[in-house]
This record gives sequence, structure tokens and C-alpha cells, in this order.
Amino acid sequence: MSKPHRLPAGGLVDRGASLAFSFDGKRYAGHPGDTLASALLANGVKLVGRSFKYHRPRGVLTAGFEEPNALVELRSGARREPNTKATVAELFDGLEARSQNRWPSLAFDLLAVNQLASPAFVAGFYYKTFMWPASFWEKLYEPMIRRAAGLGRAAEAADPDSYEKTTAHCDLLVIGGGAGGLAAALAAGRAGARVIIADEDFVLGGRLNAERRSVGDVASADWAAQAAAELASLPEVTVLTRTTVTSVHDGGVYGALERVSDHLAQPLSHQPRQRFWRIVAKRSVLASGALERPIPFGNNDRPGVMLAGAVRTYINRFGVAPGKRAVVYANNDDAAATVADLVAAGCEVAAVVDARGDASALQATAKAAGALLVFGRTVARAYGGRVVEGCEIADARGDTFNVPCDLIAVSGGWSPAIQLTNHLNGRPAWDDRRAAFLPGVTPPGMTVVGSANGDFGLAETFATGARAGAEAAAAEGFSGAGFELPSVEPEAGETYGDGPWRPTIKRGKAFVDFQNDVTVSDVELSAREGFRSVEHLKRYTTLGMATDQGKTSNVVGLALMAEITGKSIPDTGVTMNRPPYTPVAIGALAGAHRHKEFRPTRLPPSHFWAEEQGAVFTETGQWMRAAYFPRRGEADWFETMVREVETVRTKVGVYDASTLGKIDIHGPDAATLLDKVYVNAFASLAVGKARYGLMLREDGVAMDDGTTTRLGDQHFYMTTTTANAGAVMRHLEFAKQWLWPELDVHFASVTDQWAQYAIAGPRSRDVVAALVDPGFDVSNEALPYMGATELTVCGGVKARLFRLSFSGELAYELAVPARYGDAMIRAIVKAGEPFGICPYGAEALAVMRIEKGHAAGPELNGNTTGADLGMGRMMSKKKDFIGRTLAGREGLADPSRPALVGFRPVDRTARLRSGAHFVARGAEPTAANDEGYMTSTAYSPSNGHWIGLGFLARGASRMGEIVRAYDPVRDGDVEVEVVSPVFVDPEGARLRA
Amino acid sequence: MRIACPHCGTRGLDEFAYLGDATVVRPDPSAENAETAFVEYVYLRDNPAGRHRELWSHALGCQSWLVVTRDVRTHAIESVENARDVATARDQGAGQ
Amino acid sequence: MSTDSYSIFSVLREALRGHTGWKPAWRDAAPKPAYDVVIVGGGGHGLATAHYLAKVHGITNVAVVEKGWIGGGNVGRNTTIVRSNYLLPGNVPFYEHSLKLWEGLEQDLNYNAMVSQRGVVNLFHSDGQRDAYARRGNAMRMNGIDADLLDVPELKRILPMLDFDNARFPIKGALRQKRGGTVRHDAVAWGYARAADGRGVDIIQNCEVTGFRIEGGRIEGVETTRGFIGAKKVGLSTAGNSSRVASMAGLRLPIESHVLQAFVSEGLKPFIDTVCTFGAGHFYISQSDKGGLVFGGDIDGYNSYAQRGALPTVEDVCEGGMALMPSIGRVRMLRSWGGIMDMSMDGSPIIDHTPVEGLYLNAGWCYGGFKATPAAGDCFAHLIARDAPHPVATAYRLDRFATGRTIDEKGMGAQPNLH
Amino acid sequence: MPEPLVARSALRAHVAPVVTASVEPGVTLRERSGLTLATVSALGGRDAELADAVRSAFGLELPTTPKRVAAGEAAFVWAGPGKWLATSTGAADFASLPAGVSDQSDGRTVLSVSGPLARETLATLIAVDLHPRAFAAGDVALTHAASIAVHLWRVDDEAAFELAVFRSYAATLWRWLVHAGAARNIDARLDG
Repeated sequence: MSKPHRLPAGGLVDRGASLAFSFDGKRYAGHPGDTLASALLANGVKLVGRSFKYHRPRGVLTAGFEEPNALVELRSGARREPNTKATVAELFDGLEARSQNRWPSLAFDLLAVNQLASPAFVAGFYYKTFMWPASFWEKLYEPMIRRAAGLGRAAEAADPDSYEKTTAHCDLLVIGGGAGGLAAALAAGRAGARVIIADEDFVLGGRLNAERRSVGDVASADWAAQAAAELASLPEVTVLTRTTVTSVHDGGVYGALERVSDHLAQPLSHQPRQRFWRIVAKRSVLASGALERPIPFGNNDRPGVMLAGAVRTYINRFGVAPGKRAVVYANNDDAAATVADLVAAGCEVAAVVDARGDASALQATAKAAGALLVFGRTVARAYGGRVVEGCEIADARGDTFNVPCDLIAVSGGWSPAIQLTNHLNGRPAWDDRRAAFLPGVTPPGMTVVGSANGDFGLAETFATGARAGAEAAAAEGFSGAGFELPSVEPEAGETYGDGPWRPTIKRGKAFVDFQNDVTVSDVELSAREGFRSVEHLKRYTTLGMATDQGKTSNVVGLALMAEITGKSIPDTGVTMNRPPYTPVAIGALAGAHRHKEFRPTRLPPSHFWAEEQGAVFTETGQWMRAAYFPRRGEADWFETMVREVETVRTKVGVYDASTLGKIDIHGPDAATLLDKVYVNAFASLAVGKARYGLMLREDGVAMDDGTTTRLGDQHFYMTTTTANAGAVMRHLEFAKQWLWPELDVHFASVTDQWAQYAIAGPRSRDVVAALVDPGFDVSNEALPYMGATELTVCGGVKARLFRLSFSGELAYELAVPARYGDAMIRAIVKAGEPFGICPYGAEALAVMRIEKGHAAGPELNGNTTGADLGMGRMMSKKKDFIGRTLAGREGLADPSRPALVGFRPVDRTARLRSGAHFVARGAEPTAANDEGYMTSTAYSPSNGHWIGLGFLARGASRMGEIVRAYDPVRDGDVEVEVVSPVFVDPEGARLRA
Repeated sequence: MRIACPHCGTRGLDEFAYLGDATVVRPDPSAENAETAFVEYVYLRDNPAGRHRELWSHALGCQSWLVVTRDVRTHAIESVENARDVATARDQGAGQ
Repeated sequence: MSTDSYSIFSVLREALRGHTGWKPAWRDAAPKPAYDVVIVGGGGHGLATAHYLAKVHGITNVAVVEKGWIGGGNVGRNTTIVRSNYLLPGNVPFYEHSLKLWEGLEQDLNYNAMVSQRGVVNLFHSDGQRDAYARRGNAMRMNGIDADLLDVPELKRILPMLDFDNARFPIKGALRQKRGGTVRHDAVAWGYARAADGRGVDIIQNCEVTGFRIEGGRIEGVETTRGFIGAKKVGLSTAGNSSRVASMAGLRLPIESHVLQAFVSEGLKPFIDTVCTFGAGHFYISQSDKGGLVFGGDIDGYNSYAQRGALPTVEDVCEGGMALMPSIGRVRMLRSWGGIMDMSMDGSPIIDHTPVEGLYLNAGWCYGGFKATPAAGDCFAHLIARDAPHPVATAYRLDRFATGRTIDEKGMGAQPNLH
Repeated sequence: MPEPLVARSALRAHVAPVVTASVEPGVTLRERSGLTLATVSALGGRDAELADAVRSAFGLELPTTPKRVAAGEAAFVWAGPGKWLATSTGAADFASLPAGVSDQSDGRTVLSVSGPLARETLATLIAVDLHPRAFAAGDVALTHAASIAVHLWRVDDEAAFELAVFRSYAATLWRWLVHAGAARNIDARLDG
């Protein structure tokens, strides 16, 4: 295939190898070292995309991440990547790309009719219309607007590639691998400092690879390659190419995205597609260079209009001539290099247009190129249908003439790439001389060098980079062989460009923000309507809000607004850049945390055994708990739950309670501390006894509950709810370390140390007796209800045995070291077989605790007090405890507050549902009549009907009253009777048996 | 943000749990105006835009509670102290 | 007063003459010596308050003073969600009042704020969460608000891209409010400003309040960077900075300032056409009319007045996003921003008079201030005009912390970073 | 009489072995089984007594900074101010130390991560700087591995690390390490 624009020699592409790729289904070839953009240009493809609003034809404007136009969909299917910048998409064999935002095809885009309506489609037009009739907005207008929105399409299936996140530490992070960055990294690296140098490109060198310069006695690109090779050889230097430093955070933390595999058709086996780096750097050098900006003129978005620096990049680095006959349009002396490079590449330079009144510095160059030199004039517009065919040049009076060309190389000056200096709110400072924003207050530890700091010359860039690198190394105690500045020839003239910010005469749309289709007229309209601060300008016109984040447009738009309003640029505002510097794939920021591995999974010691039993599991926070243990022939969870409950109530069952938080509390002040965190007294608890305790927050609301056992005079064993284990531990440490630092008490989480099994049911003592080693007495006399003892089981395994009951039956909790947890539950089941034991899960447990009226998560919902829960009398009046004082506030002590009571359906066959609200019988179900809500419901096998717990206004005084349980979201409306919350064995005879 | 735990060294924010203002002191529950004092202690905050003394727990580290003095406009950390030491000094001061 | 009515006809008329006839959307007013009411804060709430003072109560001698540019605070930095799916009696009628005002906003203001009632879906992952959402849905229904529970098949039809099959926290269903949705946030500030200006309200930008003149316990006016402005009544509507501003009047508030980050992706073709919240992953998402995915998660969790967030929160939010919708892996986050939230001690707002006579407070909106904008403006205007709370905002009292009648939707107690 | 109970690792049955094809694995992951572990907290005013007891029983100086000291079968790993994780490859008696002592032999699983790419693998999960200049042999960190609390120490100058993790998290952490090690030639096997 012919590549009409590929130069015969030069650049960093490997002409000996060919890479096949396709664009919009058509096949092309490029070379290793190409980007998609350079390969397309080499193939003579200029039309690459359509613009957002007007669907105007667009080509390649830049050669980097600032590209606003050449966005494509890369790859296909689940790997489809919308809005990918062709200018940085590294070419690989088999690459597939498609243009976006066009229908039916790129060349023939019917939506380009939008251009016809464009006189109405100005900035903010939608705020002024689509309001009548109101119903049309949802049905007609908005769907229409939404369909037109967006550029590319997201993939529809789960991303098949993996991502990795990693953390790196260094003495010095060098951001950017151009001249300044290389100098900084060499200076610090040679001294022995730990250095990371990151560059977004796939080769180091930055503009050293894009310009025809000499460094020392070699070509600039060769010098860069040598420097890169040396850095790679230094043991404490990490070179990250294809890596963009995307964000700066407090504390010297930087985010960086490494595109590990984007230059391959697919990641290699086990390799991530991308890796997100958190870099913790003691210091950093920002050597991010500068971004060239365009000059607005009519049709300045036509394919064939390209930034002059990019033109040089395509010629010098990629060996591609982006045109045959060029016009160079500039406001600075950089144009000389552009003209020279074009000529060296065999292109004709038809004209050099210098917007400045004096173009003496360009005279020789233009003459040598045989180009017409025009100064004090501007390009009024480009002409041509889908690509540039020429330009119209105007003087101040509006007289014009045409110059045919197929390339307009534009240079409006350079904007230092200071984006990262803004991330910690450092406001940039406008520099009139350089006509650019320079870094203002930089993030702590960051030094900005080279053109990023407004020092556009190569010699200065080397010098400032080397100095910053050496200083960073020295600050961390490294010194030694530094970086000797190479000799470079000085630049011709100066590269500061200051306008014109709008064309002298209006001919067609002159774009400021290419991607969002914001024109000079839009900025003028914004000013006219009072949207004059930069914040209003951005929001009203969407200037700078596109995927390029306004890298080429923000300064132009701001300067234009300043000119229109007659204010200075600083008075008009400052464009603050927010992270990330360039857009980052969401997958990369998520890393490996997706699907089942989104969050850790905690497994109790019986998990493997429960899997063997065919248990169905439920997520409880991070824990997996067995919900129920279905048996063959059981139709559903309900049938299983009923069997499990009935087995416990009549025989015996076993449940893994290991997920409860367990805290060992040691120390002479352990009892004192417990008295302060629980509402009830613990100092009086005897050794060998357990007690239920309720904790409040300081605001008087219930926080957590559980049992605490005194194992020794100075040793307690606390259990917490599964959900609050971590929070309670922090709360205890807070009480000890901050509230009462004098207390000598220590906490150790032993949640994972003990496998703890509830053995519950009338035959539980028989099962326990079969397990404990001879010599231990588990009789009711030796181990009464709420008793606890340490003993051994199954031939010498040390264990703790508690006479606790959540189910309301005679019950024990047996704790053994977790390594025996699997064997223990097998032994319990085996020992229980003669008594008809069955394992039961969280569902059956929940039913039994509701039958007993025990509060759990749904009742301890962060808004209920001890009194609401019916535990008002438990709250000690003899001591201070956390929450005591504020629990007495009138709003919390109000007797009309909803209080915990039980409910049963009047129609005993009716089902109850948690979340229903209570309304008095006969009252309308309105907010005014809302009297509380159901918190927990269950079918009670013991009662033969559904039962519920809930909070009802003045509940305790309404026993026997019938109210409605109103549940409109589930079409429920059941009459229920207010009853005691204890549905089984209210005297507690069973658990004391 | 990175916090220099006096015990563990400098660690990332993700290891720490925040509580809030460290200048408020739990009132004497036996005082006459205890309820009002507790309301202020629990709910009212200076919330300054500047230097802020605040409690953090090194929750995914050594479990120590820390008093961090930080400028909440810049996130610059002035000091990190062991909360128990600060509390001990506070209580000794109150006892004098 | 500003321009004539906006409509398709005015747009077409202007199109024919190059849009040269548009006038400023509001006057850039200079301060007069005194006003009946000065509203401090030119955000959504302050501008809305001015609008309703003028429109409902006929009080037009009003100034809105703003230290920067109007709409430059959180009304321009949020995830644009509007909804009234609240649980507690103190909140539900207020947010429903707000949603009703949203529904008629554009015609009221003659400004298209693109109120888009595309639905808000809250996912649940367990029976307990389902019941908690049922309780909430029922509370809504008893307040006359639409709410329904969706099962998994229904949810799959609406949100087919969610991870239903291989998730750490499998989705069991959702609570939906169909009338919830999104609003083009910037337009809200501009629309209120234009409407208020049209009724004679002065909108004074670049005018920072530096103090209050209080005599005998009564407000006399505000000291500003542009001089003293007298006022019979002053309303504070400076969320994010409420404590700082109130402290100038000697007030200490039950508020901490925290950072909330939000994120937007590159523009995409329509992909998700409802608002979806994923509580188990601390993540919520919608898609703007321009095509960007707008998403966020929890607040960063520590006091801050710096408008920037920390990296762990960014990662946490993206992890939640990938866990919920693994097809967005290759979609790129375009921009993040951090706003300063007034986090109140119970997670609910304050609209009340202060101990200083004539000084009123509208504060403590946590991250819910945007959706409240019309009702907050209406209720604050009502309070200022009549010295009595609006019927839907009676619970938002400053003394509720002393009485224990707090409004704690999340049940997290006096810990603002957990609300 | 019930049968004696058989101990089971937290990992067995929950993780599958990964054996690298290469002779020299980039990273090797193993469980350190059979350890005796205990958390030891100094009681008020009795720090010196505890230090003496440890010195006389184990010949070790209790570290007061994040360090691990080891002699023979026993080691003490700093675990916060006034707290240590005592480890023993045998059955050392830590319970009789004059301190608050909680047996953790079953509460923690200890993993060993070694090999030339051990540091790089760990860096994907752990944010602490493990460069030898920053984290030398005997250095200790209480931190987390992608939100899972870990107690980490460097065993020697070679790239050999050990991590103690709450037992219920062990299988997840193992899988995450294997996932991170997949591109780095991991060899991950349980003993026996």
C-alpha cells in the first residue's frame, strides 16, 4: 500500500517492519514507532472524526495528549475504548479503530445538518428553550438531546482485562522525560538517590525527539536515547515510560497511570492492561514541558490545520509530512523551525503569516524557503470542504487574498503544562512577558523546571532540570557525580506568543475549544449575557470541559474574554486544573478489586464443613455465614428454616457463632472500664459468670450489645455483634486512651482465635457432656445459666464453655482454638446424632431470637435508646457511663417515643413484613398517623404463625390493642395485635433448665 | 495526606480513622449543668478554617489514638501526638 | 431588570441577528446603603431565597451578596441528583416539597434547568436492607410520594449492565423513586439569579462579608469588602463556610466542614438512564445529558476547607464502580473535584432563626443541599418574611441537639464524617 | 469418647496450590504452620518486670520501636506501644509472663513471602516502603494489605518477609497474593 506522506528516511520509526491496522474498516499499514495518528497521516488520511455538536469534519491537531479532535473508538467488543486519542495510541499489528459521533459514515455524516441549525445552537441555547409544553421535555426534547450527546460508546460487557495498583516510594519523582526531566533524573540518579522518572510517551526524550537539534555533538534524539539507556542501568532509578503522572495529593503522593499493555493487541498472560501507581515521593521535579496553542480563525478546525510543533513532530519523529504545500501561521519566532523542517522534509511552504507587526526574525527563513512572508496580518479563514484547500489572509482593514495549501501550521505560543501544580490549589500566575500562566504556589516538595516553568530554551531546561535533580538528591543525603550540562546552540528568536485571540474579520466559525465546539462567537455571547468570569464562561459555554480538559483552549478562551471585557487576564480569572491530568480508565483506579474480590471475604472456621453440608451462605459485612442447611426433599429456605427451628426447640442444634466480635480484656482496671462503656454494672460480676451488656454512644443512643464474661479477677472476655466488632474495639481504645488515660486495661481482638459454637436445645447438655473431658461437670448446678468455665474437650483440647442462650433454649457456647473449629463442629454433630442434632443457620437463629424478643441489628439501628429497647431499667443510676447524661434529654426520655413491642397477626394465617408502618385501626395511612414501624418479622414455628418486633408509639402501654401494619410498597396491610416481644417461654424456664 | 504516627512512622490516610475535634473535653457528669455541657461537648464545634486539633485512630496500624494538629485549609500537618499522653497531661492539668 | 422572555422564538429571532440582542441574564449590581433583607451567599440556596422572598412574599428590596461569582460554590459542583426518598418525618415532607418545586421550576423561572425525572434506584443486597428500604418506601408513600420496590428481573431490564452474576455483594433488588432524577446544576443558580433580578433583587458579586453589625442583640447589617450594607434582616446561606460566617456573629454551630469528591467521565453515548446508588460499594452514578458519567461516593472523612480530595477515596469510588458495573473499566475518569460540605451533627439541615434577632441561618446541608435548593429557598424566605418556620421545615431547628430531637437518617450519631 | 480433634489450617481447602514452571520462582508463598503466638501487653508500671522476664526466659530485649527480635525458637514482634506479638516455633510458655497475654496461635495465620520479586509483589497490596534502605531485616510494620490488617516483618537481608493476618482473612489474602504474583512466577503451596 502506498504511503504518500511517509518520508524516505529519518525519525524513530522502523521502516523495516510493517504493522497492519484498520480505520473505519479500511486496512492500512504503519511501522513500529508510529502512533495511530502518524500512521493515518502517513497514509494520507486527514479526516479522522466529527465534532461534538456540529458534526464538523475534524483531523489531527496535535501530536500528544492534548489532542481535542482525533478521537476514535479503539478495539471492539468488550475491549472497546471510546474517545481514544489517535495521537497517543501506539500502533500495533491488528489495531482496529473507528471514527465516532457520525452516521452513517465519517465522510457522509447526516448529522452534519446540525451545522445548518447552528445559528440557533449557540452557547446556552438549551437554557432558553425546550420549556413548552412542559411535558415535552421528558418525552421529546431530552431524549433527543441525550441521543446527540457524547462521543464514543462504552463497551457493553465486563472489561475482560485486569488492572493492577501498586505503591512506590522514592527520593525524587521526575515527571516528564524530556530534556529537563532527563537532566534531573541523571543528576539525582547518578548520586545514588532513589529516582522514578515517568513519561507519558513510549520513548523518553520529549521534544528532543521532535526537533532537529544537536545536544553536545549528537542529534537531540540520540542524546535522549543515550540518557534513557544510562538511567535504565542505574540500580535505584526506575524508568516508567507509557506512564502519565495524573494527580498530586497531599503528603507527597502522586497518582500515575502506566499503560502496560495498550500497545499490544491484548495483554500478555497474567499481565495487567494498565497499572495505577501511587508514588510517595519526598520531592518531585515537574518537567512536563509546554503545550502549543492555536490561533482562532474561521474554519480553524478543518483537517489540515495543525499546530506547528505537531507538524515538526510528525516530520522529525515519525518521518511523516502532514502536507505537501503549507502555510505557516504564527505569532512568534518558533515559526522559523517549522519552515525549516517543512522544507527539509520536501514540503513547499507557500506563505509564512506572522500576526506580529514585525517579522524580521523570520525573514531569512522565509526567503530560504521561497515562501511569501506576510506580517501584521492574520489568517481569516481556512477554506475547503472536508480538508483544507487553502487559506484567506486578511489585513486589519479587511482586505483579503487567498493562498492555496493543504496544511496550515499554526503557532499561537506555548502554555506551560502547569496542570499538576494546581492540584493542591496552587493558583497559577499570569506572566505578561511570556503571555502564559506560570506555576504559582507549587505543591510542597515540587520544583518546576524548563518550559513548564516558562523557561522555553533548551539550555535553560537542561540547567534547571539538572539543578533541581542535584538539589533533591542532596536534600536526601546523596551527592556525587552530577550532570554536566551539554552544549546546545541557542534558539533563534523568542517563542512567546500573545494573540491575536480572535480573527480581525469574521469568516466562518472560529473555534476556541475544538472538542466542545465552542467558538469565538460563543465567548462573545457569554460576555454579552454577563457570564464573564472564567468560571461562568466555562460553565456557560462548556469551554475546557471536554476530554482534553481545555489544554489547547483555556488560555485562548480566557484571553479572548479579557479582551472582550477590557479587563486583564488575571482579573478575568484563572483556570484551575483538577485531577486527573489526562483521563484515567476507571478500571485502573479500581485495580484488582472487582467481582468476588471487590472486598475481602472472611470465613469462619466451619466454612469448609458447611460447604460440604450444602449450606446456603449469606454475606454479613465481610463474613460469609451459613444461612441454612437444606436437606434433600426440602422445597425452599422456609421449609428448611422451620425444620431447623423445630429441631432446636425440641432436640438440639449447633450454630457457628464465631463471627461475633470477641475481645480479651486484661488489666487491673478492666472492670472499671467496662462500667464506663456499659449501661449496666460489671464490677460486681463474679468470676465464672457472664452478663448481657448494652453500650450507648455518648449521645445516649444504643450502639452495641453482647455478653461479657469474667474469666479472672482482671480478665474479661467480651463479645460484640458481628457488624460492630471493629467499631467497638476502636470505641474501647478511645475510652482507655483518650477519655480515661489513667486506666490500666488492655484489649486484644481474639475474634479469630476462637471457633465458637452455640449448642442449643433441650438435649444440648447431653451433647456437651459427651464432648467434655472426664472430670468436668456441666450439670445445671455446676454450670448454671450465665455461667462460664474453662475446660478441655475431646481429649485435651482447651476450651471455654459458656451457658448462654440467644435461642431461649437450654444452650451453651463452646469455644475452642480455631484450628480445631472444623473438627469440633464435626465432633459436635457426631456427638449429637443420638439426640437428633442438626446444624442451623443464620435464618433459624434470626427466627428464634425474634421469638425471644432479643434486639439485633434492625432494632439497634442507631436511633433507638435503651428505653426504646425496653432496657431502661438496666441503665444504672449509680454510676456514670458513656451516654448516660444525654440519654436523659427530653426528646430521648419522651414517653411517647416508639418502644419495642411484639406483634402477631389478627388473622393468624397472615404474613408480616419488616418495614411496615403502624397506623391505628381505622386511621388513614398518612404521615400524620404514622406510629412506628416493624423491625423484624419471622414465621414462628413455635407459635404456628408470623410474629414481629417493632417500635410503636407508647407501645408498652398498648398491649392487646389492634393496629394496622401498613406496607404499601409490598401491597401489605395487615391487622396486628400488640403483644409482649417474648413469644416463647416468657418465664425463661427453658434456658435455666 | 500522610500522617506521621509517632509509633509506626509516616503512613497513608487509608490506615487512619477520623473522629474529630480534640479540643472538646468530656464534661463532669456530676456537674449541675451537665446536660448542657454534654450537648456542647457532643455537638458544638469551632470548625475553624485554619489550625485544627483533631483525633485520629491509627486503626489499620498500631491502634493508637493520635492528636493531629493540622491546617484544614492546606492539609499541612504541624504535629502528631500520642493521644494518651495529651489526655494524661490534660487530666493532670485539670487536677491542679 | 434583565431581558425579555426566553423561548424558542426568542432564540430564533436572535439567531437571525447574530445573537447580538441578548442582554445580561442578571444585572451585576452595586450595593445600595441598605436593604430590607440581605442574603449572604450567592449559591443556589441564597439565590432561591431571594427569588421566593420577592415572588411569594413581595419583598423585593433584597440583596444577595456573594464573595466570588454566583453559583461558584457547591451548586456548580455536585452530582445533580434530585429526589425525595427520605425516611424520617422531619425530612420527608421537606424534600417532597422541593421535588414538587423542581417539577415546576422551569416554567416558574422561564429558564430550562433540564429537570430530568429519570428515576433514582437504591440497590439492596440482603433481606435486612430490603426491609429497611421498604420502611423508607412506606414512609414515602404515607407522605404521598411515589416509591416502589424492584425485584431483580425488573432491575435487569432497567440496568442490564450491573454485575448480577458474579458480585461480592449480590444485588437482591432496589427501592425506586421514579420522580427522582437530575437537574442541570449551573442552570439552577443562573435561573434563580435571572428570575430574582427580574423582580428587582440586587445580585452583588465579589462582595465578601467580613462582619456583622449587631446592636442590642439585633442585626443592623453586614460589613463587606465593598462597605457596610444595612439590613433589617440577614439570612446566612453559606453552606461549606457556615461555621466561619456564623462565628463572625458569635455563633458556634453543630457543623463540621468536610470534603466531598465527585467525578465525571468522558462523554459517552447514552448508557445508563437512571440514577443508581450502590450502598454496599459506597458508589452512585448517573449520566449527564452531555454524556458524561457523573459519579461519587463517601466524603473524605476529615475536617477540611481545602477543595481537594484524597486518593484513597478516589480509588474506593472507582472500586465501587467496577464492582457495580464491570463494563466501565475502559471508560475514563475525566475530572474530579472536591466541594466543602457543611456536615451537621445529625446529617440533617438547619433552617432557623439564631439567637441574634433578625439573623437567620440556612446551613448544615451535608451533601444533600442541591436537591433541597428550591425548598430551602422557599422555606428560608418564609422564615425570614414571617418569622415562623414553613410547615415542611419545622424540624430543622437549631435547638434539636439540646432537646434530643435530632433527625438522623443514617443512625450514625454525632459523627459528621459518617453521615 | 469423642475422637481427638484434628487441627486444620485456615487455608486448607480454600486455596489451590500454584506451582511455577520456572526453576527460579519470582516469589514464593508459604504458610508458616505450627507456630505458637500470643499478644503480650505490658501492665501499668510493670514494663521493667516484663522486660526482665522476657530477657531471662528468652534471652531477648523487648523492642520499643517497630522491630522484631528473635533467638532460638522464640521471637517478639513489636505490636504497638506496650504490645508485642510473641512467636515460637515450639510451644513456648508466654502465658506466664507478667503481662496481659492472649493466646493467638489460632487467631493469626502467618504467611512467608520471599524471592526476588517478593517486594514488587507485596507493593501491589501494601503501601509501606519495603526497600532495604527503609525496611531492613528485623523491621516491623503494622499496616494493611488492600484493607486487610497485616503485621509484617522482614526476616533477613534477603527478600524474605512474613505477614501475620487474622485467620478469617487468610484465604483472601493468599488469593490476592497469588493473583499479584501470577505475572511474577509465583510458587504458592501449602505444606504437606
